[in-house]
Amino acid sequence: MSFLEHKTIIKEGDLVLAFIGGDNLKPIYVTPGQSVNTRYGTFSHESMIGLPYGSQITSGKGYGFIYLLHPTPELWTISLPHRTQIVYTPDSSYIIQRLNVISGSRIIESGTGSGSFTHAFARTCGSKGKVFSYEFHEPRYLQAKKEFEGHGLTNVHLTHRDVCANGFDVKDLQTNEPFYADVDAVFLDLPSPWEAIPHLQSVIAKDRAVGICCFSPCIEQVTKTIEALQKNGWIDIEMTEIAGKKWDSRKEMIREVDDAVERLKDIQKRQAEGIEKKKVWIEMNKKQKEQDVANGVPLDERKRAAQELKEENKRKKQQTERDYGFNPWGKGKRVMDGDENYKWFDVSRVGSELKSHTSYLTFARFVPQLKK
Amino acid sequence: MSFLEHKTIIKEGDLVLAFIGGDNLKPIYVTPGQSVNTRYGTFSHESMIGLPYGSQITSGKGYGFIYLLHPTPELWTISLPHRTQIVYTPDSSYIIQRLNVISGSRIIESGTGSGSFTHAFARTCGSKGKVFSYEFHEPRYLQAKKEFEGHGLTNVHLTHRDVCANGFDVKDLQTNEPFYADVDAVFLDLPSPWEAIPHLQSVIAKDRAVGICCFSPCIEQVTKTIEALQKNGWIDIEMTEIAGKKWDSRKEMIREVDDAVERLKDIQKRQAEGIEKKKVWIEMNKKQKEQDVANGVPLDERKRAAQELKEENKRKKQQTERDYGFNPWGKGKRVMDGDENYKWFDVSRVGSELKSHTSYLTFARFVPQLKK
Amino acid sequence: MTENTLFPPSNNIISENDRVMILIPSGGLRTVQMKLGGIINLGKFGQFLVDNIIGYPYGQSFEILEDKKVQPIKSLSFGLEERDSSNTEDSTKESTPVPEAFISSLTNKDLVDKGSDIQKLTVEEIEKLKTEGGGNDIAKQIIEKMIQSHGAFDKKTIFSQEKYLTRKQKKFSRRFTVLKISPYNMLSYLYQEKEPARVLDMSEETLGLLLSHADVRPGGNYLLMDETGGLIVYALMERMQGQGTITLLHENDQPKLNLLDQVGFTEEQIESIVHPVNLLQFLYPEEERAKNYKPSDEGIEGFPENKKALHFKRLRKYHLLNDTLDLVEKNNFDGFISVCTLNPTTLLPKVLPRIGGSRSIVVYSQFKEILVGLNDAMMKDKNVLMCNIYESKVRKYQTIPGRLHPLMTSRAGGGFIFWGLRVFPKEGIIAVGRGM
Amino acid sequence: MTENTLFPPSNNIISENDRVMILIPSGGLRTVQMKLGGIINLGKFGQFLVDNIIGYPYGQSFEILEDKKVQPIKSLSFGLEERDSSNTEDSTKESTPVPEAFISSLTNKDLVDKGSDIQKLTVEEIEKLKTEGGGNDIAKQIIEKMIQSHGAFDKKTIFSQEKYLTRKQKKFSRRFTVLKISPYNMLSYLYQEKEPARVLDMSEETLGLLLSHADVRPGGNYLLMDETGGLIVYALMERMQGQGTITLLHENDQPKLNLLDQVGFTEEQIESIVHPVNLLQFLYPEEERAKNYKPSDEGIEGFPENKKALHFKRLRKYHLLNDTLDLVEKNNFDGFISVCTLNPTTLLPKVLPRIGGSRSIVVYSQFKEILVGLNDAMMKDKNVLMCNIYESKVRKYQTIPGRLHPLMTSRAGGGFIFWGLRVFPKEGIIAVGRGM
Repeated sequence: MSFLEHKTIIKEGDLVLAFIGGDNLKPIYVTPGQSVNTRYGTFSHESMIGLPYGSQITSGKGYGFIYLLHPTPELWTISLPHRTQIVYTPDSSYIIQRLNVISGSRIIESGTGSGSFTHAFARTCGSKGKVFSYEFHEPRYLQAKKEFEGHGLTNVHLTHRDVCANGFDVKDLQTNEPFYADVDAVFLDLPSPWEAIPHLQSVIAKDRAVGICCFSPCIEQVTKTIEALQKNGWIDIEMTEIAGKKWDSRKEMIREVDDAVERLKDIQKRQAEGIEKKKVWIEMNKKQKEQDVANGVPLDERKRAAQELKEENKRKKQQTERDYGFNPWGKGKRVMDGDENYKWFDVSRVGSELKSHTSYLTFARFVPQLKK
Repeated sequence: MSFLEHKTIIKEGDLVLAFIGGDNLKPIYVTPGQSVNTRYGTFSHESMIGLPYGSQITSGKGYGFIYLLHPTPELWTISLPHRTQIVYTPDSSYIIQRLNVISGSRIIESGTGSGSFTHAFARTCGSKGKVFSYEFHEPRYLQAKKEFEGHGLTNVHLTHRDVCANGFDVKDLQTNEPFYADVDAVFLDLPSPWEAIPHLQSVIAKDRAVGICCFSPCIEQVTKTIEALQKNGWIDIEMTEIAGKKWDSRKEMIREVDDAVERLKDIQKRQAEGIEKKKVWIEMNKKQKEQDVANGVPLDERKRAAQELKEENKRKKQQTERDYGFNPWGKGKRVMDGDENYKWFDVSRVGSELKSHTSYLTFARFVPQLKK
Repeated sequence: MTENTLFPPSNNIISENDRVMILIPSGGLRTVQMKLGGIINLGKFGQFLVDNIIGYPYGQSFEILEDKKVQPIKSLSFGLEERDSSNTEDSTKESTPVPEAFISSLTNKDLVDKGSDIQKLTVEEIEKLKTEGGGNDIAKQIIEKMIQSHGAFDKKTIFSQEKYLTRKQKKFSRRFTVLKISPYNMLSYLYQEKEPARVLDMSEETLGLLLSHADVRPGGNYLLMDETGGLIVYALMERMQGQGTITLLHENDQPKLNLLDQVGFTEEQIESIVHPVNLLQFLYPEEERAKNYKPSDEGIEGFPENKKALHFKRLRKYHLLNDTLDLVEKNNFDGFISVCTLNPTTLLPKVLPRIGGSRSIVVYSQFKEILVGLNDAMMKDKNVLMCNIYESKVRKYQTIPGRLHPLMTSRAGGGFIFWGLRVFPKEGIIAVGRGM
Repeated sequence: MTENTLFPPSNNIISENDRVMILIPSGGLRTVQMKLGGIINLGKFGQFLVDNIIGYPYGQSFEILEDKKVQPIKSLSFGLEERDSSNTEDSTKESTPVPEAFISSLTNKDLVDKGSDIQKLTVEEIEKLKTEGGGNDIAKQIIEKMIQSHGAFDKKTIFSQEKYLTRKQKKFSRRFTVLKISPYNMLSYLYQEKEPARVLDMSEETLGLLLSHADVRPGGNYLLMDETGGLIVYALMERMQGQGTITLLHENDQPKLNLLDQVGFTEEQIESIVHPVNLLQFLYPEEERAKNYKPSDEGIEGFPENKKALHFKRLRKYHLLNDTLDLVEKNNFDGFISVCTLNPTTLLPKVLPRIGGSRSIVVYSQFKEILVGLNDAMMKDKNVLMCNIYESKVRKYQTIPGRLHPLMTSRAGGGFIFWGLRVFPKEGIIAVGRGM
């Protein structure tokens, strides 16, 4: 298993993303003897081996299921335990596109953070390219290092360093020999990118145009970044923002005005019938009372009988209240979305919360001055 | 005719917005003897008198038409000759809503600009409220003054002044006596609102909370505005932006994959037939030639006949090319949107250009310190 | 059609019996009534006596002291916001101070993220502190305790420390602001209290857009459908302040206006402007007028008081319906506003004949797809001009100089409106010149 | 499936015969080929000789001098942008300077807006200047003439004067930048040249989103439908750089890939990675394989050269189709990308069986409504998991420190994508646990 190429069949040791539901993806390394526990049941790792990726498996108890997904950078971003702010797919896809990252590209990324964007860069650069990633926070560096190895990101060159203080120069991870990174594109996700920008000169390509993207949440950071880019000879500086949206689709019942009119008529008819019934009942009671008095029924006996009748009526009324009469939209019924006894609109909806801002993206280019 | 109340029937002297098409609204004051000229025809003002607003009239020539609309602040904004940047309805409606402008409200607006927002304020404040509007640019001031009078905005108190230099204090327009404006809400659409903010203290209400909205295109203006608001005791400062969108609806043809398959089969069938025909034709030519040679037809006669045949075939081919064969989506035909011989999706579309920014809206409140 | 009716709240000062909106530091909203002697309980945000806030202007903020007392303060803001304020002497006095003894780190480099591990203060201990009575001192105690027991507070940068403090202050500080109740903040309240469905997911900015496009003004006569329990009626009433009429078209036996009681309207105030009419009465006014029961005033002088009152109530109802049917049959409403879930494509053609020329047709829907169908139908129906679908979305910023950025998340949805103008097309016109 | 094919442009230096993208000050784009000795005519933006720009790196900007010569300059920026640059000495040298003799006003207070009245320079005079040969000096002359004949230039504020100058400079300056051709800027170009319909209204950011969601990488084997004339094929080829395959499903006799010629691909380069297959071949591979004509190599040695070439071309076609049908029948594509106008709701079920497990299904449409129908169908079809509709919109800023704000207008539309994952559901599972 590697993020750089795709497998068809699940093998022991593979990273599998178990789809539990919604956006809930659980990363697991397939290890015989272990199992995945969800509130829908237990799923043994052994049962996954030999199945194609994308398979659905059921829990031991036979109810509840999960899907076994192949990891991709985009799914990894969803499944990730959020150690730091993550660069989500609408931003990362635009940055990759606009910096023209392709198979063979050489990229600087700092800081590594949760390593989610590193996966997308590594996938797109491929085995012919290189991602130089820097992280100053040691626990995060160690965590990322472990993860990149486990995920087969062989084209990532990870360095534990504060680039603002110590720059971007790289050394061979085996021989410790310094070498020239010769970078095509730079991505800076740092609190103060303006401190790192002056250090870029020694690592970026000298024979071709280089792109940069600085990722900063606050507008004042952007202002300082623009100044630093100008001072260091970067051109075509442009700040942008990306608005990403996600919709799901659903059914909304069509309620016709004609049905509403029919329903009103029905209500009025039933009300009129009710008034009529009440009149009959009052008349009947009156007669019964006269009769009882005439028959010499004792007062408390009459009271008890009247009380019983009242309760009986109350019960009846409760029952009729549960009957909605003309009921074109299934009021009080459990109607499933799309039930073919009703008419439906196809509509779409963003979830209840919208990511309204991630960061400002400041792009620029550096063009080396070549003499003809 | 007034923007503060609505009429039903068009009278002489009324302001009518003539709907020409799309967003093209032409403001006219109904004057007997005059007429509206559009590229669809000429429409005499006289013919409008006595008609209800909303009527359609046809041109003298009988083809082409316009609709006669009653002015509202929102339609006026659309029809307006753009002297300055206009506050459009998505912004103005939010500002009115958030500053809680209602019948009876007392408002400051500076600058007046093209006077479009003044109309919306005046309509919402009504005859019990007041709009104090200030304009420093004399031609714009004079133009607005004339317009407000013509539009019956009797509740607008217009002053020609640079409020940044000279503040907001008002005088009675007849007696020239200074009076206390006692303002509920303030709207500043100025290049440097921070210069005007300190002058507000003497005109805003002293016994109740007052709202403010500053309208600035650049982020740096917002920063200075926030500083000035803080310095002058305004609280709950919040910057916002409004994104307004407008869609129209249209029909998009449904192209089914089964039809595409049928079409491909048809193309292949016709190609095969073509090859067959060509074979037959070559065979026929060959035979004809043998026959001709046998019959001793001279060479140039044979050439001429061959040429004629060729041209005849070319003509035939051109005709068959115009025949699209199996043609499920009306290729080459003039199909109107929604033509019932085809299936259609109902879709929506924003125009080709989007207003992606108008200005930043900075809101704040001032709460007077009342001793109990 | 009474003029000059004062609508609640009738003044700008917090007064006895007013319904008010309370804003708490977390951004939450509550509505309460100002009953003299009453105690308002804000849960973990403390308690106060109503009498102590009477007489202050709406918009005033308070900090809760011991014994349900309050002290007026300038605003609800904390930490970060105040730091950047120019009059820092004032504001630091009001805010929960950052304990100066704590060390901060230059970067977060050595901070290990372990989530809940790091908080040594137990949930129980915090819960105990929260339920203790008293004023904002308790909040300060909670926050100081949290910092002391925070394993790595000194590893945070000053910025992170401030952020942490602001978050805690928003969570625990015993402060509040008293706002005048309004359709704007009632809508925020209904939405926040997890009832977006009750207001058909409508946002504040969409309500504003709807009111402007419908050209709502004092003195207008509007036809309205309102499925929100009265929010739209309320919004129109506030704008009109008793001038004009609202004919409220509904599909039930009685209109549902429970929100109007909630914000303090009396039945008389409602009746002075709102004319309810159900679909049957609206579509068949003549038949329904014939059914309208006029109580006889024969022998009225001899009636006992309660029977007399009932008689006048019935008479009022009779006249109200008759007046309403008059308005309906005039076919000259100053606009139609629909905020309901009936299919607008079949509803609108039935309503159109009742609307005056060049008046606005504004239909709200939570879903654009539904309005696409309506727009399509109306573009064919020549009785509505300039049809389009509109959306307005507000984007709020973290308005702290030096840390300015749009809020990271905001509510999704908010709805859409269809807007067009009722017109009278001539028969048999060739479609030249209509720039569609 | 050849590795290491170099795709155009094959290097980072402007080279002979390269197809390049020219960016002009107004923001317009053009594509031209670098033919030695050729003259590139940018209309009113001047002319230059190709030979003069060969050897510079892509991204280089130039100013046009007399005699079709050029001078390398730092960037295309003008006035406002440069003013705020720190190295002003450099940049003012390059920009058209603001004539210092002109007086400016403190405010625009006395400026009367009369639109075109104010420009005394006639349209004819400007046209005459524009058509004159020569370099950027002409632009300077035009702008100075315009200022001199501007009735109220001295009434403008310095800010307004600068704004005016920048606008004129963008309109007249004889400068340009040479960009490496790429799918990103080809899409911008196609859109700008008023052909948004040709790219189905797709925006650059939507293309980026599509490529990421489809998990496009070197070595993958993708199934693609592309109705844009090859733009999506080009985007995949650029990302993959010759590693992997693109099976191009199309509905015509031949795939339409005219854009690939335009950017300089050879037939061999295309054939090395693109496997065209029409709908009939895709849906009925066995029948179509049987029809696949294999040219006999009997007596091949004796063929004349041209007949031999034709034979090998036919043989190559035969093998290409056979290989493609092998790929199709493997039912294991690494993803499906659809950028076409066939109804996706009926198309997708026919394609799904050919897609590998856990691979991405990405369907583009200009209209969200069409994808809503697809999403709805796929939520019922258990073979696609995690279905949703996505949109990405970029918002660009006027990036001038001190005058920072989002651009006032931007292009609307840009399209939407549906993204889901191909899965293999078990038969007869009770729907518990799928959190839909």
